[in-house]
Amino acid sequence: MVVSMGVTVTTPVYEGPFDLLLDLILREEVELYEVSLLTIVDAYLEELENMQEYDLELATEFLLIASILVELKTRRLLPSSNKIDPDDEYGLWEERDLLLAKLVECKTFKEAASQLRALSQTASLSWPRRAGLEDAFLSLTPDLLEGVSKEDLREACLRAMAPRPSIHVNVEHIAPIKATVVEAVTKLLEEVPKTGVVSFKHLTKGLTDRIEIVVKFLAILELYKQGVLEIDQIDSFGEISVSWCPEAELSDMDLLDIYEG
Amino acid sequence: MSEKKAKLQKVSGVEAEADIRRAIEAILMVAIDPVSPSVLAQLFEVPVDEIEQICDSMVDHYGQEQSGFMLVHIGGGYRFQSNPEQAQWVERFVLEGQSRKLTAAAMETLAIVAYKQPISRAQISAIRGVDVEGVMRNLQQRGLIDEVSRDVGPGNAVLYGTTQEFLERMGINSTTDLPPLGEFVPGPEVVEALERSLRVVPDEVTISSNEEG
Amino acid sequence: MSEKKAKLQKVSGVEAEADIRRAIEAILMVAIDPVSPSVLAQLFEVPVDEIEQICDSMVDHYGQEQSGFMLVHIGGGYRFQSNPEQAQWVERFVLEGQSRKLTAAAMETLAIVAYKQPISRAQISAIRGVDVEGVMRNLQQRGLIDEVSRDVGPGNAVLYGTTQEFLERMGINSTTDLPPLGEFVPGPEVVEALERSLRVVPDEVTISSNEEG
Repeated sequence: MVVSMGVTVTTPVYEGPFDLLLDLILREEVELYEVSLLTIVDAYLEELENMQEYDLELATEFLLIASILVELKTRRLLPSSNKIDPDDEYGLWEERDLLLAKLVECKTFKEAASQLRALSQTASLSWPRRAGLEDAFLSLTPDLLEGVSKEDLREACLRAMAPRPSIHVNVEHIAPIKATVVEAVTKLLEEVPKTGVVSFKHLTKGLTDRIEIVVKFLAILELYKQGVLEIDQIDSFGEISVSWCPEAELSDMDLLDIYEG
Repeated sequence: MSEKKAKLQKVSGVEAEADIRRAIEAILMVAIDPVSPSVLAQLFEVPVDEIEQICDSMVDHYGQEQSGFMLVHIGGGYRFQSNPEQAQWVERFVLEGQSRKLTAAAMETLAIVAYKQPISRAQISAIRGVDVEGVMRNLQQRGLIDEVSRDVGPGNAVLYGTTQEFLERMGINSTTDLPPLGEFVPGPEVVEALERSLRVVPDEVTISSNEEG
Repeated sequence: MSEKKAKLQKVSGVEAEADIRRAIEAILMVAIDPVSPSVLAQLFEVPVDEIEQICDSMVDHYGQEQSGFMLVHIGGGYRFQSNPEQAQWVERFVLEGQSRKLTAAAMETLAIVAYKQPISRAQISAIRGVDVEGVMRNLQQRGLIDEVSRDVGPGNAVLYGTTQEFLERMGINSTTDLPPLGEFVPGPEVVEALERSLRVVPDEVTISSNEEG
């Protein structure tokens, strides 16, 4: 996902991962454990398409949510072992409680933020007097440039003109990204035609990082959107099966372009 | 009252409260930022609480005057401002609009800083669930937040707090004037809805356990 | 008088002279420079002589008020200013209360003007990423910068430059004596931030080339 820097889009709908989660949960009354990830991902991809410009920050925020969801659902989506470790189960509950606490906290500050906005809107109806000193008093003011050297001035100018790093998009908070969607797409294109129908579980075998699983999942979705792959999930929490779509004639480079565009 | 007057006369040479009022009015006319009671107290050599008393009665006085301006206690000091009722006219006169609006993300981050200060960037990230570096920088550049101290713990993380500018933008005198955070905690029905949506379906756990056995 | 009121109602929608007075008070309280009657006349869609009549009666009113400020007709306009009777307190406030150092924001703004003059306020805002109105006014009041020309482009924005006083205070003959900015060398913090944000790229480049090959 190479995206030119400095492109930031504020969308009225999503501002953070928990917001997104809140929106999806509250607005669509989504039962997190009953809905397939696909629904959420689809809603998100749709949102992306509606955006004027691709927003990497939003995309990475989404990856974060997706990774949380995947982790929460991992045991169902990927019943890699029939045995359920009681510790794992306990861990799942703990995680759920943590997520709930975070959602409640997030909602609290969302409300607080809207209150602050209301306060600042009221305050903005009143302008302060800023006329400052009358001419008669100006001679009294101290020499503001006392002790300021030419070099100080130069440094201040350079400081002011330095590119502001705030525009950079930081994806580090997700995890050091070892896997990329492009890579995953490439791999899938090699793998799936050979294997025929294959389970998501199989495709993600050996992946330990949740982010890698998310990336693989997004890659499958992307190929699904392009009509290259077919996805089937019979039960809500059933196995996802992935198969090659015989009619597909999309070149690899086209697909890479999608992610580099 | 006569005792206080005598004291004022003696200490500062200012004849009476009315004189202090006039002097404060003149000073507020030329000041660019809110003038704190302590600055005035020093200037007139009068206890701060007396200054505050005088200023507060001035706030009331201008409030009753029904004039186009008012005196407000804001950002830890006093200043003259236009009456909000005249906003439509002032708006048309002042070419430059108020500073640009904050995004929802910025506002939320600002709220967290306001209520949890002093707070580190990592702590805010943990609450918002995303990295807040860009947003924090933006807020700092706008002068709404600033580094206030360092964490004593390992790493000595920079701790942030809100600024005087923040108070002025919110139209309040101090962060204690903010409505208590408890007012914003979602009601039980919302919490319940969230909880329900996160509920692990018991059936499945059962099935899985059966499989195990 | 009743005829005039009717006219005001008709022309401006402002109900009465008292309403105009309040609006004028609000505007004059926040205006930086004296406001000319013609500007007010345009704003309220009321004849200039009526505005002058209203303003002159306001001048009288504040004159009788015995307050710390007054309304004066000066420089072709009206403005509020401190009452000369309070000059001693204003002087003490200026000498004792004002900070003696330029703020970082003021310093940066001054530096940009010095190196990039002539430059408009909007251009400086764009560089600094924040509104610079207040800072610019302060620098202008202190005689360090001034309006030097107007942009020939649309809008004819006012362009600012540094003053003779600035040169004298800096001890230089001309702004060409300022050390050259040179090639911009970003600080370590900027480099780090950029590097971090670009970290994902190399991997992908490799993958893409592999794919091609």
